[in-house]
Amino acid sequence: STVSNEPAASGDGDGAGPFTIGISNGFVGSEYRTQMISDIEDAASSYQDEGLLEDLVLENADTDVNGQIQQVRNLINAGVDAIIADPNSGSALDQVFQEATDQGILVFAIDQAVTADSVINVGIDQAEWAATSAEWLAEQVGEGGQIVAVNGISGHPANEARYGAAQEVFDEAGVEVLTTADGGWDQATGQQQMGNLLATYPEIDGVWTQDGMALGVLQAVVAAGREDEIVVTGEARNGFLQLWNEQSDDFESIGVTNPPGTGATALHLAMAMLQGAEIDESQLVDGNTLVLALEEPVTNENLDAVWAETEGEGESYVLDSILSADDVQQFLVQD
Amino acid sequence: MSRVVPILKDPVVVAALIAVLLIAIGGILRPGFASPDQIVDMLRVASFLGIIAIGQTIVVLSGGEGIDLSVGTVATLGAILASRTMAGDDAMIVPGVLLALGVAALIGLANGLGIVALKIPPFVMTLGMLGVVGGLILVVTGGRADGRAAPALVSLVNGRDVLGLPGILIVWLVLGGAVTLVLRRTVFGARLYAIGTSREAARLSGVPVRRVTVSAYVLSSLFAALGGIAMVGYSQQVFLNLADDLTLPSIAAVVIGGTLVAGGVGGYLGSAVGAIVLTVLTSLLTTLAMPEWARIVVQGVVLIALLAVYGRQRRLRA
Amino acid sequence: MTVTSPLVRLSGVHKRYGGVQALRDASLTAAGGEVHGLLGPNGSGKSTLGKVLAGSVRPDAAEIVLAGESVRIGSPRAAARLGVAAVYQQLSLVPDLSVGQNLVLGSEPGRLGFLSDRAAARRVAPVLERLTPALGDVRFDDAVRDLAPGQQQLVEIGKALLREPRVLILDEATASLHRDQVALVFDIVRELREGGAAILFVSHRLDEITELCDRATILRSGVTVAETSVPDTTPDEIVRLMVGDVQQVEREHRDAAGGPVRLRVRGLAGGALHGVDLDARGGEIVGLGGLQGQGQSELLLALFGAIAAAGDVEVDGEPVRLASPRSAARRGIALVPGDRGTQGTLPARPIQENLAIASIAGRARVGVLSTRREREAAQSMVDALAIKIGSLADPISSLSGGNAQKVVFGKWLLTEPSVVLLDDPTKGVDVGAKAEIYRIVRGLAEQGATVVINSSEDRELVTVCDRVLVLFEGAVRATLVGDEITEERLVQAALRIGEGTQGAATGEDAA
Amino acid sequence: MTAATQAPPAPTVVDRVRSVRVASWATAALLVVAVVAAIALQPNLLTPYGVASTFATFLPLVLVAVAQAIVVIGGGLDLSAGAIVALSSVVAVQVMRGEDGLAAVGLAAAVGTGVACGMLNGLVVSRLRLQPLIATFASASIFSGLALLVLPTPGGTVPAILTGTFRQAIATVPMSVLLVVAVALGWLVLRRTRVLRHIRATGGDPAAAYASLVPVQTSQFASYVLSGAISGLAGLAVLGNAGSGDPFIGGDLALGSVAAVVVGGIALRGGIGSPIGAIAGAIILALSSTILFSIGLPTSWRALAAGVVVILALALSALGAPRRRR
Ligand SMILES: Nc1ncnc2c1ncn2[C@@H]1O[C@H](COP(=O)(O)OP(=O)(O)OP(=O)(O)O)[C@@H](O)[C@H]1O
Ligand SMILES: Nc1ncnc2c1ncn2[C@@H]1O[C@H](COP(=O)(O)OP(=O)(O)OP(=O)(O)O)[C@@H](O)[C@H]1O
Ligand SMILES: [Mg+2]
Ligand SMILES: [Mg+2]
Repeated sequence: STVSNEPAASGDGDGAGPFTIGISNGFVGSEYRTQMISDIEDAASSYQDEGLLEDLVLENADTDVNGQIQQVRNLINAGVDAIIADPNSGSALDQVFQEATDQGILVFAIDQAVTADSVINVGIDQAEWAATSAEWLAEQVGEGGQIVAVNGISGHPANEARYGAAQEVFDEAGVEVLTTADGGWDQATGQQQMGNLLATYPEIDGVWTQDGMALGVLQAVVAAGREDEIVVTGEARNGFLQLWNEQSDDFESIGVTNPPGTGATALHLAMAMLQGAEIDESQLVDGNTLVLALEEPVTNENLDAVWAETEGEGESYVLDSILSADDVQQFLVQD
Repeated sequence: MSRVVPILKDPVVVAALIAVLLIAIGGILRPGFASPDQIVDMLRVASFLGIIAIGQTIVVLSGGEGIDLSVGTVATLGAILASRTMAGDDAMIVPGVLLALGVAALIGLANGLGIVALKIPPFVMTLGMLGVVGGLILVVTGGRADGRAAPALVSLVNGRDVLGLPGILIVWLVLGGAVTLVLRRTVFGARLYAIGTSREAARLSGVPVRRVTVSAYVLSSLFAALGGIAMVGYSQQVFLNLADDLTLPSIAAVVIGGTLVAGGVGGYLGSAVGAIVLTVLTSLLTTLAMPEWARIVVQGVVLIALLAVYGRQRRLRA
Repeated sequence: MTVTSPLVRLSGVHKRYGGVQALRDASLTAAGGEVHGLLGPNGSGKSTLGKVLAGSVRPDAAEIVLAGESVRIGSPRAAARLGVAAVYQQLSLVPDLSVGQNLVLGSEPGRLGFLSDRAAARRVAPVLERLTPALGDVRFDDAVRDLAPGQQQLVEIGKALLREPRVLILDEATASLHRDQVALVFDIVRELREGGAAILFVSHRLDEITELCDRATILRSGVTVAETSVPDTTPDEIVRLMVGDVQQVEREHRDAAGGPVRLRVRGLAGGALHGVDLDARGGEIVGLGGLQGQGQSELLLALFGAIAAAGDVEVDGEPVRLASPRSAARRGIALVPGDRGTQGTLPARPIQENLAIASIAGRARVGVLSTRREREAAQSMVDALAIKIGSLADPISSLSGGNAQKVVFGKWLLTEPSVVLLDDPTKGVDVGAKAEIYRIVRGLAEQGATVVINSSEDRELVTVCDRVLVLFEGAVRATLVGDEITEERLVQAALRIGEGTQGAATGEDAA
Repeated sequence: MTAATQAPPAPTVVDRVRSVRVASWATAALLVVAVVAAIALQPNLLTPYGVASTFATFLPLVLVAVAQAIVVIGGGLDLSAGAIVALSSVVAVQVMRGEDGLAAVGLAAAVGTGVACGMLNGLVVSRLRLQPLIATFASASIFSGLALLVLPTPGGTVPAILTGTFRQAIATVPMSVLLVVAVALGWLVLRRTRVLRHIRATGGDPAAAYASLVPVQTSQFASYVLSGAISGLAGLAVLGNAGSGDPFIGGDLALGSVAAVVVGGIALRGGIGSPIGAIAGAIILALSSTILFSIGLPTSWRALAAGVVVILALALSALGAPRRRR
């Protein structure tokens, strides 16, 4: 064949650009992912204005792992210099990521860490994120308190990491988890599951839940008229903040930010590295993971301030944080 | 005695008994499960599936391998359109619902025309439509659904305002009753059963087969949208995949209710009971502390066992 | 012929389908080297009894003795192992497979699970060759779905022959065959008889019974009522045994009715039709004759808008759009189609719905039905046509052929049609029901309707028609009127046109 | 010879509701268009990596489409195919433990798991006589749950010999291409077997097949077992692409394979078509997503476009159906 064998001609390192960056996202059915993509697009536009970024190629569709493998291969064939992926699996994309890095393409995994060592994971520590709200809940219900947990999807690595950390916290604090249920990170399912749990576990003091389901869980608790007796962990999303705001002042909750802006942060990293910067190996956890610091959680203390700031963003807005091009320098070795 | 046995062979009766049995088991294992409040709660949740299953029943009855795999996303789209229009304002309920129904009708029309005019098998036509509607949702919302149910809709679903029952149960009852009457007591119903039994014989009896078929798919989309709107009354805020997962359960509800997958035999009462059985089963599995994998397996096993009781097809050797 | 040691003995056979007791204590005994007729009215259980022996029906009780040995027949495969083969009333060919593949189906030659097409071709060659005079140029690789019904029927017979059966059941296997084809089948049956096989032969055509059968068992309502030696029994006697005392239908026709032309057809063409012209008056019964498959059924379907065709059709001077059965029905046209099972009835639905469906919109107010009016309308037809039913709510599949056919008639009578098209209306209908159907047809004509009737039986045309149009290759080539309508003349007309001597038949030449 | 024997088919079969049949030319034309368009828009597909990776990507869907085709030809449907892929892949990962030496054991385990799943489906459909659509929807739930039990959270390593397979080439032809060709050849062998003939007859008309001495129940059972075995192989193909196990893998494969089967000219009512068409159908559908990606449609419109393309492909296939002879 006459076509070049090396689609990613520039390779990594001191290329002069302009560069092409590919995005692979295998799930579009959530506002979180939409915000993630639009954060990336916003960040990219300034590089495009500068002429450093030629093209941002988006592979963004609902698909399964096989489909995402095809997405990544499409990006490789399109000749991108770097790939930022929100992977559908923590391990099943390793092979295709390896194919990409073998061809000199930089690969970043956001939101969900992957096990391939050639990939740089960028994101918050899910365990720490979960432990923060779990500690708060444990404090609220106290030793001997009885709670239930509404989880995401059993077996999903993020879910396992989160619930594992939360469980540890509860064990230490002497909090008893009566049962768990899967809400599939789906608000309405979370609401249904919580309704069932409320009926059959009348004695509970609190609920630990995560991402996307807290609103549904709280609605179920409010519908049962038990928001004053049952403590619910919340989430840092406008929809939840609004309902939180509508409750009486006695109602307490916590929302820990899981920023969709990680993708934009990764884009800044990618641009810097494509221009020749090297990652500071000493900052990597487990050899390939950059852990981003958590934002201050939303609690009753700062709720009014936060709400005033985000109210205008629409109900599906997720509290966000994006590291700027300057901020990401902290992770790089300058030469 | 001789009268009891045939009744026990009626799928609707069997399904209803199974629902009662599941509630009883739940009540023994976890006392709160059989409490009136919890039962009302489960019925409330069953109503969304139940309303969507109305359309699915009509489509399955229409025969010709009739099935609608797009009901879940159509329900989501209906919920999104309605709730974006109402944006938490009671005055906008009617426009919101009408918009959702209008768009749903067009989708149903496209399904029906694809099936009768382009002769695409219903399974794959509606599978393709599932993708189209999913895409439409992204185009309409730009990936952020941002809609809020009007308070009146919320209290219809979440309140207990009518004789201590949620209004949505009354709505469900009325819709179910109406559709049962339509199936049994109208020209459309008679023609629907006719085309479901034999397209050719129906055509040669002067039945407008294509028109009835298309109507079935339009109705299916309309009821799906209604189910989606009811669901957003429950969740209050809309999100991108609100009702997507209700498609296969809606088919399961129809089959558990004794409607023949080949068409022409069955009715809505069974599907309604089927929706209740499925909801109660899911709830029961939630409240029993067991690992998630076991819940998933048990769900499948119970479904097969349920169908094995009476959902069996004819023997080859009569 | 004396039965020394019977080859087949069925006794105490009981079978109930839901509410229908199809067989109650039925029995049958047939010897090797005998063609044994199995007779009875529609729904008397002939097919069911045959299927019990062939293993495809599960009897509630049965004792089967084959060649002196008591056997259980649990499946068609078990029957085949015992040397029993059957040709069912309902064809059991797989339309997507070829002729050859169908012939060897279930016993394909091959090794280690792999098929050998060559061995299969070798095996079926003699049978195909034996059938060629009737089957025509049909090859191993031809698709079964493309064959004419008669050819399919012959392939079905070939399939049974390939099994070299000791016992062969032919259940109305000749119903869709033409005269010459029937003759070949009879030859084959006689050869099998010479070879010592027992043949169970089911037919509603008395002439076939008398021509072929040695002995006969007669069923009525699932009970064996008689066993007789056929050569020693007169046809009238046989009919009496079958249905009790029923008047044989007498030929009856009137002179051409006066009055204006009701149905007028000019240049109807499309598919198998090549320009049909036709005029029929109110009160007239017009038959369609000729060899089978010359466009008779297509003509009826085209007039009913059920298949695509072009041409001018008028009813009472008003043009009819040939767009759909619906538009035809609105102009007062009705069709009783040829295939009752797939075209005439809605099998799983109640009798009432089957009767009501064609006229349902007329009885509804804003689309809503009145249960009372529906029931009354259905009951009026049940009474008028003397349809034997349990309850109006029973599914139509619980009725026997003749009664189901009356329901199809009733469905259209409720629309008060002015033109009634009948496609082989008594196919597979027993003698008693046949007479009643003829009575219905005459009644229709007397009330002023125009009736156009196609029949696979010449005698039927002779019995009911005022005028017969003889079709050849999709056009009317000759007309017989009044006393000219005899079986001989019909056969003559059909054949002589086929030989190319057009218009040789007497009567006005419609071409 | 009599005139009657040459008679055209009588109208009893005329105008029966036409079953949708896809002419093979429609499938072939779609395939050509898809391949040409994909290459024109994405010339890198012709690089050795492009060819090898593209075929490697196709392989799981191709295999599942063949598996689905066999069941559909037999008059059934398998909504559990994706779950079978997931279960057999995690079982294989667990038994291989990343060791090359255990690859053969993994192969056996994957196929064995697929066969076991197929047996369950086959029993439920043929013996319990449940409607295939709903029965396999239920059994999919069972298989998914078991996959979660076998591998509670994604991980495990796939032996290098397996992941490397797709990168190898034999006489410059990539292994993944050879595997797709091998699947097609495998079918050509399989179709000559008695069991496949019986499966086809059963799908064409079960009552007629039963009366013609075809062991109908056994044939139905066999179609699911065969299909399960092939889905098990697809599980391995998925592992080769993924490099590790994931209990949620393969979610889209079941419905995708049904679409592929129809685009490939196989009637859902059974009895008609060939898995070769299904292979083409799978490739057409997979390429269409590459094409949509390459033409640079705005992302929010891409899902809509993808849905429309699928419907168009189905419509084109249906329009290409041969008219029934009169
Ligand atoms: N599969 C079935 N389900 C229900 N009833 C049936 C079935 N098959 C036959 N019957 C009923 O059993 C009775 C006997 O039917 P059978 O077909 O044996 O009669 P037959 O003598 O062959 O009639 P025909 O002359 O019309 O062919 C009829 O009342 C018929 O309606
Ligand atoms: N040839 C026969 N002689 C006597 N009784 C029979 C015969 N064939 C079937 N039966 C009776 O019919 C009933 C059911 O038939 P059969 O034995 O075929 O059922 P089965 O084999 O249990 O069912 P399946 O074929 O579905 O496994 C039994 O009560 C049996 O006694
Ligand atoms: Mg019969
Ligand atoms: Mg008959």
